[in-house]
Amino acid sequence: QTPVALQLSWLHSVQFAGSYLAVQNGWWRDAGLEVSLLQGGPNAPVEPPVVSGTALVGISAADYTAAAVAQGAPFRIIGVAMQKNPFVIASLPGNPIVAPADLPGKRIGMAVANTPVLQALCSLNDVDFNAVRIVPTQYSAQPLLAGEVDGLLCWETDLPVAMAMQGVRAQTMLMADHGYALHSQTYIATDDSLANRRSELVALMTGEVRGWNAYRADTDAAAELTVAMFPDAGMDLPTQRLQAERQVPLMFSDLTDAQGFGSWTDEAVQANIRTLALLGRSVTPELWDRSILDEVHGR
Amino acid sequence: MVDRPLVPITCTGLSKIHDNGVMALDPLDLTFEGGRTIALIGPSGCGKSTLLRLIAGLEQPTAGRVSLAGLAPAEQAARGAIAMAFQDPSLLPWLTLRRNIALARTLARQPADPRLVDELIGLVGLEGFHETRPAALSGGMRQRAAIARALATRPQVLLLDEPFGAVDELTRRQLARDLPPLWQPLGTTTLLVTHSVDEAVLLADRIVVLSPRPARVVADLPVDLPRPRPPEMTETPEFRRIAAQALQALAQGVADNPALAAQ
Amino acid sequence: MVDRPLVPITCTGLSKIHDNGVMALDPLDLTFEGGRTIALIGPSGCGKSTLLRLIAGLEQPTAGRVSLAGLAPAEQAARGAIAMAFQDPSLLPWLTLRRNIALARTLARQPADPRLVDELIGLVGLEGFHETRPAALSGGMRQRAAIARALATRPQVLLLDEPFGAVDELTRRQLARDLPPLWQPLGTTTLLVTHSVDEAVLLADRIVVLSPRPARVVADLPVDLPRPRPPEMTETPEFRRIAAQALQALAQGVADNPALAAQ
Amino acid sequence: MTTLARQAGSPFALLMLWQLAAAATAGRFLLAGPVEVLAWLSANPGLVGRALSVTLANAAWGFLTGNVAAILIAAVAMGWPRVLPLLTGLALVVFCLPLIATGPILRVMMGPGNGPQIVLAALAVYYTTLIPLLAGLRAAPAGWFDLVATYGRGRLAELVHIRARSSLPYLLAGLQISAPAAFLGAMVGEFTGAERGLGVLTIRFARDLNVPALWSLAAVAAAISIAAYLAIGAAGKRLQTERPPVILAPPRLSRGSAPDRLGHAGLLAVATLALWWGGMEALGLDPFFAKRPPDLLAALTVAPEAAAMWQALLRAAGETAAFVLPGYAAGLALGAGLAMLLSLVPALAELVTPLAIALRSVPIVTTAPLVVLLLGRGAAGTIALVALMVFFPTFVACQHGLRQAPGQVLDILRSYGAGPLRQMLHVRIPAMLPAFFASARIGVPAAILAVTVAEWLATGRGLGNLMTLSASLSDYTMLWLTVVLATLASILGYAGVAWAERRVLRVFAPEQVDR
Ligand SMILES: Nc1ncnc2c1ncn2[C@@H]1O[C@H](COP(=O)(O)OP(=O)(O)OP(=O)(O)O)[C@@H](O)[C@H]1O
Ligand SMILES: Nc1ncnc2c1ncn2[C@@H]1O[C@H](COP(=O)(O)OP(=O)(O)OP(=O)(O)O)[C@@H](O)[C@H]1O
Ligand SMILES: Cc1ncc(C[n+]2csc(CCO)c2C)c(N)n1
Ligand SMILES: [Mg+2]
Ligand SMILES: [Mg+2]
Repeated sequence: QTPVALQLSWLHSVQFAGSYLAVQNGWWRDAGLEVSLLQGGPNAPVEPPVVSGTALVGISAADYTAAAVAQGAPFRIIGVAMQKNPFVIASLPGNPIVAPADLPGKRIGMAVANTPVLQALCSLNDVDFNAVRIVPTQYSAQPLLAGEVDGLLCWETDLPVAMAMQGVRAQTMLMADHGYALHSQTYIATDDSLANRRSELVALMTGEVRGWNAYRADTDAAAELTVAMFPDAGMDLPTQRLQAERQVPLMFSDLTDAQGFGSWTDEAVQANIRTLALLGRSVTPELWDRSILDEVHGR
Repeated sequence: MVDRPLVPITCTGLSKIHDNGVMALDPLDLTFEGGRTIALIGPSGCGKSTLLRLIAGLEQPTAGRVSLAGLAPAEQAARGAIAMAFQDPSLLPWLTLRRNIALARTLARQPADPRLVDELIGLVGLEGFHETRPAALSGGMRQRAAIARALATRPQVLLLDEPFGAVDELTRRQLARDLPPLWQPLGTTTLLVTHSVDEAVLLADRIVVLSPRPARVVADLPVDLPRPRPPEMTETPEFRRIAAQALQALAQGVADNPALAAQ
Repeated sequence: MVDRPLVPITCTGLSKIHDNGVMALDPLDLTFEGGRTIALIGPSGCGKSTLLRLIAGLEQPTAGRVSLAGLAPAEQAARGAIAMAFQDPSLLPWLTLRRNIALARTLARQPADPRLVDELIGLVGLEGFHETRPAALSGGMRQRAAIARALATRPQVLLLDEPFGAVDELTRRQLARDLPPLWQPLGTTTLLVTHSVDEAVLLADRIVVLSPRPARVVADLPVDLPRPRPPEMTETPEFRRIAAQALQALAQGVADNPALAAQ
Repeated sequence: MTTLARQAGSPFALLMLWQLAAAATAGRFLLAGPVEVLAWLSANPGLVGRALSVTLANAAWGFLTGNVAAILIAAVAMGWPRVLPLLTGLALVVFCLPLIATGPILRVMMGPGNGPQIVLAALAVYYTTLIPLLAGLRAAPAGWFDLVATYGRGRLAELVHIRARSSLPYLLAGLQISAPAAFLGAMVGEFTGAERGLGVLTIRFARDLNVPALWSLAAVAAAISIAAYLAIGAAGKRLQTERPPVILAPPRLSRGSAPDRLGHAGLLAVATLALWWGGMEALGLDPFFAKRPPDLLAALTVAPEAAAMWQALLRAAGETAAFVLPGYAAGLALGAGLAMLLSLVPALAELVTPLAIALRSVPIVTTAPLVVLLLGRGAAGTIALVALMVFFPTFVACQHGLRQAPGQVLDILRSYGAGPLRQMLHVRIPAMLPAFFASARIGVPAAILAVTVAEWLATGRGLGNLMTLSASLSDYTMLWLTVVLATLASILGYAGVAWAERRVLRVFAPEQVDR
């Protein structure tokens, strides 16, 4: 058994249920891997452990990866979990934001680090970014519910789900539907690993693919497994179920049906490169490396 | 100034048992006439300081009461009527000599009086040390500063706890000559705890001799010597007679105490 | 025990100017014979404590040097040869009386000696207060505790800075009788700063009278009275003659000082 | 009223206030009252119990190691005073390191276990104990040291026989400051990727809008911290029987001169660089996120975007300075003012102290929405957040300091009928100054760390924002530059406080100066 680590990008939740299913079903163990899943958190960036080799693979996002590469990190994207970027602008039905054109004059709460994201969305849709008021918010939807902001920049699967569980049906505008093409939950590994630890990478990704396929087959079961595996994490089942359900359209598509979980097209890469350019990043298609997934899917 | 009312001190059934069970005062009944100087002498540890602290309102008696012209000590203290020089000088370390003395007037809510402060500093022989802080004064100098402070408010009740303990014999005589004129014309009731029998006779109108702990009155001697009493008076037979009486009472008090006599 | 070498003390050209510019000692040359008791008397603030502190190595002289049997003060201190009773008792408030005294032996790296500690407590009249902390002792009791502590190491050099200042006359006489036998047979060189001329004559082999600040030697009087010297001896003509000499020298020193005389 | 009823009165009043505040903000997902909290806790005892046991154990280890380290450093500094400036300087530098920079390094070094949480808890406390302890180790009358010196014994004997004991009141203040800080440190340490604990649950429940759960965690953290604080206080009371002495210490000519201090600064700079660079090399940390001094130097000089770097840094620093100074001053004033108030009106203590501890032990992410609601995200809110995070050490230290007023001197005042107010003015405040300045030294780096958190939470400006931004962009060069800048600011501020302290304490507590 070879011990390897997979660095998750956030606290445990169905966001990573595919990995839990792989553990649960022994798909990694059978492939000779002993995988530890390293939890993330607000002060636990993904990139450092991957650079230092503490984690073989990390779950990042194309913008984060591009930034790290610009800083000299030798990363490649070897899989794409979220075909559609999960960012939305969430708003309340009484004061909805349904299209980018609704943004000017609105107060949008977000982690300030995400400012470029909104900027990119505005320029993609010819909206005056300077007319949008950014309010720094962090962990919760409370400022929206308290009327402190008109919209929240957040994940479709995160704060809107929490609001729904509190009985608030929030309006969400998925940024991916308005030109914001950016791969999220991307699997990253270093050039060095790609050169020297291929078999481990293949085994790891094989487990992921099998896990996520199982997830798609029964999201409720995935949610139940998630809650059962981490009884101390304070998750509740209905929330995880709803999140699991909402995640599906972001992760699975005709493309994944045809080519398997984690795949991407050359067109998607070009679209990502254009979005990244708006974010001030210039990358080449070489950032994406298909070779591991090809092996996984026996291509 | 002289027409202030005199403040007699009455202790009725006064007793004090400290937290640790040490009985410092047995029921004690004593009256000190207003405007007079009374010396208290008694063996070390008999309760003299305790008595003064009770009179100043710094401690509460276990039983009995102290009355200063009908008022409780705290009430007289609040009027600024009391001043005390402790056995241990207790100057404020961060204030200069001058400000330490001036502080007494502030605390007693009396107007500042730099002239008086300077005069007192001169009288206790600390000329030139106005701006010196206590840490740079010698032991005897600190004690003299504390006396000056006690006099700075022209108190109606003056409690002096061994004020000259750290002062040399010569300075002591000089102080014994120079200081009483400061308070006697004011009708100040002065209680003077002292270890020196001669000093008691020289300064007081009356000497109360206390027994070892718990203090009882062993002797209550009037001192009828004329004033002023120059240092030479200590050699007169009348003076020596009273001193001898006091010393003998002191010795008697110790001998009467079975516990101590056994030691 | 008696065959320890005597430690004479030599001060050569000793002078001390404090940080604030106060000159506490002018060049002073003095020798104290080993094994004798020498009393130092002088007006308050003249530099007696400063001299003792220089001899104990607590301060560095501005000029000149102190030699204790050829060694520097710090060297003798490190041998545990010195003990000092300070003007202010400086007991550690968190230690009981017994432990305060025992601490001296620990500091001097001497083996614990509970018997000696108990004996000293008895001798200074503090029987029954072994486990009492300083805060619950009276002023005089604390001072006696400090004397006991100074004696606890059976020092070769004993520096007593007004050890009886806060003690009543009777207790004082008793201490003056009981304590010297503790150190005299040991060949201890004892320097006794005192304010009481009688005490000086009663205890010392020699009396050094100092002038006002900066201290100079005004008189150096041998005391040839026989030992033991019972309290009654204070009334003998020979005793009174020496006492009068000392007092006169003290007065002389003050009068000679133009600055002070002008006051 | 019986004493029992009186003792129960204040906690009851506190709970009532809390419930009222919760009722007033009902429906806004801000605050849950004690009733909801109790209900949630009784419905989830296992979950809370398990999380608490993890966090509490980490906090306890951090508390222990941090304080032992502080005591050891202080002891070394007392025994060998020449290293004191270097030791306190390094201690300050280490304390200045923000979680955002240390978190990833600790996680990479120590793995997924409890190591980082314990280290972060220890880092949160060692400094707040060290500084008051150093003041306490000096707070003794010169006469006690003379006693030791007459027996020819040196610094070690002083330390063992005098300082160890006479410093207790100050050590106690340090430990009481530490108690909530250790707990909070352990909780916040969990943000770096820990699997279990109250901190992990806090993020979870904040995102889930589970307000009763969020405030239940806050209540548990506060309760534990209050209990630890009170236990330390009670233990201290049993040790502290005697009245504080009058501390007479002879005035000294200043020994440290300006060139000396420059020398110390130079030595500190060299030692810091050596430890930083050497440490990173020795641990083999990847230069991608563990930047070495030359990397930063290059970025500021030869790199093509050096000018932009400078500009970004200086602009952020300017924005931060505008908040940190008033926040620091407000925190000191609040802490000292509250301590004085409680000394004058002791009955208020039972109401104010638990609240103060709670504010210090509850993660800012829980309380920030309340502050923002009351004061907004502008200057007032940010300054308030900084003040809230700074005031606690000052509050505790000043309370202990006020109790250091010498009993004999207070007696003098009482014999003149001076009441509590004049005792405060003439004796307690002067006696408090060493403790106050100790807390002012603590407050400098604390304020700078606090403002970076507040900026990230509330304003989105300044160094705090630059730090988070750089971290999310993997711009570790910029991140470390901001860390260096914040550290330099702390050192400068600290030197300023030390300068003022020397002037004031030379008069009020010369024993504290130039040892
Ligand atoms: N705070 C205290 N707690 C307990 N016992 C105390 C306290 N203060 C004094 N005592 C005890 O009370 C007794 C009387 O003390 P007090 O200070 O009144 O004596 P004194 O007559 O002033 O003695 P001295 O002449 O030595 O100053 C002593 O036995 C002392 O031990
Ligand atoms: N630490 C100090 N700094 C400055 N001046 C000092 C210091 N200690 C003492 N002095 C000054 O030195 C002089 C001598 O002081 P010292 O304590 O030696 O006097 P002393 O003879 O012991 O007096 P006393 O009999 O009053 O105790 C005094 O004028 C005093 O003000
Ligand atoms: C709901 C939700 N919010 C934030 C993150 C955090 N995150 C998203 S991508 C990424 C990579 C950066 O290193 C990180 C940390 C998450 N995973 N899920
Ligand atoms: Mg007394
Ligand atoms: Mg002296």
